[in-house]
Amino acid sequence: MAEFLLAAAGFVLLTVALGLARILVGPATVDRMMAAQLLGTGGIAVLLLLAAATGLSAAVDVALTLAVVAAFASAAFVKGAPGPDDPATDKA
Amino acid sequence: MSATILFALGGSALVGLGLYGVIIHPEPLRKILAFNLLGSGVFLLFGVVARRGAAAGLAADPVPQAIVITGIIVAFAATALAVALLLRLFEETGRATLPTDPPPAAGAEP
Amino acid sequence: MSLALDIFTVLAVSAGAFFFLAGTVGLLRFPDALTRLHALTKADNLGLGLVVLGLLPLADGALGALKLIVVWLFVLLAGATVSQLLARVAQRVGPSR
Amino acid sequence: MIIAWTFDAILAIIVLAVAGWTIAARDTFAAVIGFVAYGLLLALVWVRLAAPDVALTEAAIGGGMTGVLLLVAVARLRAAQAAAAAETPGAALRLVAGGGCAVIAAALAASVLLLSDPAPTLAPAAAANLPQTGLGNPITGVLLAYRALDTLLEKVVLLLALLGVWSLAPDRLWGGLPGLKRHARGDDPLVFLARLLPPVGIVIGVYLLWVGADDPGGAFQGGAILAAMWILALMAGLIDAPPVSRRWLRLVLVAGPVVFFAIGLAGFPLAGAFLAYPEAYAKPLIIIIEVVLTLSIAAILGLLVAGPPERAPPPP
Repeated sequence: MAEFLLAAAGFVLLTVALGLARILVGPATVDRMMAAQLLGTGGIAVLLLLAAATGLSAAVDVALTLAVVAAFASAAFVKGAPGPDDPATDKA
Repeated sequence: MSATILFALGGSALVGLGLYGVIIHPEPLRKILAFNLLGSGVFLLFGVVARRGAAAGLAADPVPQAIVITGIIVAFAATALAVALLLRLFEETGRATLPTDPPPAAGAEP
Repeated sequence: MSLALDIFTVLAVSAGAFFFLAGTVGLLRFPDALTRLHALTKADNLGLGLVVLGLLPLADGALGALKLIVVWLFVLLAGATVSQLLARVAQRVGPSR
Repeated sequence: MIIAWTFDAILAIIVLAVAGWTIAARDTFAAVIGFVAYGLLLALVWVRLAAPDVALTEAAIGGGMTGVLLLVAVARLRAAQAAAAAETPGAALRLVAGGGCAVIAAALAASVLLLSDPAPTLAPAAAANLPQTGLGNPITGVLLAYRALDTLLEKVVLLLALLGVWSLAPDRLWGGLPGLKRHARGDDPLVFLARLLPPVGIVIGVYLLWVGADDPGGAFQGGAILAAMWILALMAGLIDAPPVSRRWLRLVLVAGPVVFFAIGLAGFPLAGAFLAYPEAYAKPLIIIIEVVLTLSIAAILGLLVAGPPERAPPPP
């Protein structure tokens, strides 16, 4: 069972990492942030799977922290994203 | 090749990458970012050393791990100070880079 | 009994992993920001939800199981709100390609 | 074990790829988003290195707080970015720099691979003395008992950094309010998020502090999450930052280091050395220090992100 969970963790990690290609191509910053958001959720799933696979129950706490921090970072991104209230923006 | 060695190689590569970024990026903000990468590479090497020191029923040596926690906090404090300095520079001069050539006379910038 | 639970775990976790794959494919293939956002939320809700569901039989005690559910509920709430925020930014910046 | 190895290999490659992207990206905002993703991935690496305490710290501070600090800064510097990008050094210099950095990375890798075997370790000593402190988490033991002086001085460093940030304010704004005034708009999802997240976040922060005595967690991780929640409410405009000259604020900032220092001094008469705890009271004393430290850390980290005063202080 532990091997299956670890393999599933690897699979999820690999897929969401492929999604990171969106960070590379964009085109808008929103798309980049979406890839980071998907990575956050995927990272939480990976941590939960790791916790069950290796018996390291503290990984669940790390997942919990990651969930709070990911939402917090997204909020900061929205505040900093280019938009009409920003005079220096060149509209993409 | 064990997983610990894998992360040791990764940490070393991160130090190289971060150092490269610090050298070639003209923007101070990018330098700050690269410096954080460099630092995290060093922390990873500490983590590898800690993992190698697993003994006495502990999965890793707690002393390097505790030092890394202290290091992450101090790195954050340094980053905050650097960002504040940069923002102030931008406010004063309207630019976000440091002149590489002989510095222009104070206040001569448009 | 334990075999049935194991099979349940394997099925649920596999289904969750599939939704992560689907979310990623959608994020990469869909034509504009809002449809990509739609794909992303599927991974958030269903992917993580099914993984959590599959891990419940393995959780150590009721408290461990509760914690897993709390993580999922929290990601649901935060994810829904963040999607709103991202959609607004996408709208503000305008359709991108 | 081949599965575990494959997982670690995938993880290492992804981390390096994201790190490479943050260096290579042309747009600074995109690079900072890459850095936030990098912080999340690094937390996974720390879990794989059997360091959940460090993973918590990295997730909360490395990815979250540093990422937000940089996101805010890059948004304010956007006007200056184009001019700066024009000053990129030429290919020759980049090649020389790249070669030099590769040599340094290779030398580091070689020195880590050639480390003595078996590795020197303090783990047995840390484990053997842990019962005297009454703690169950050896990392908390190192931070607050064996190497308490480091932790105390680290708090002083944090305070000095905050003083440095504050002193960047122009004279007329000294003692004023950090950051720009923000107004909450009722229909803004950000306001909803800022009402939803903090209650949960505060519970998680206190939980991390509480379990820190016996399980991974502690004052730093808990304090960082509390600070993040404060910043979130600040960004949404739900609350305003206090003027930095407020006396109660100054008291919260120094309370942690002062209590730590006082208990350390009390170690001279009671246990014979600076920062030594009398054996029977070690755990309660450590917990008192941790609780006060958490408050101070949360205040210091939050104010570091908020930046120097930018609005004049209200008339006294």
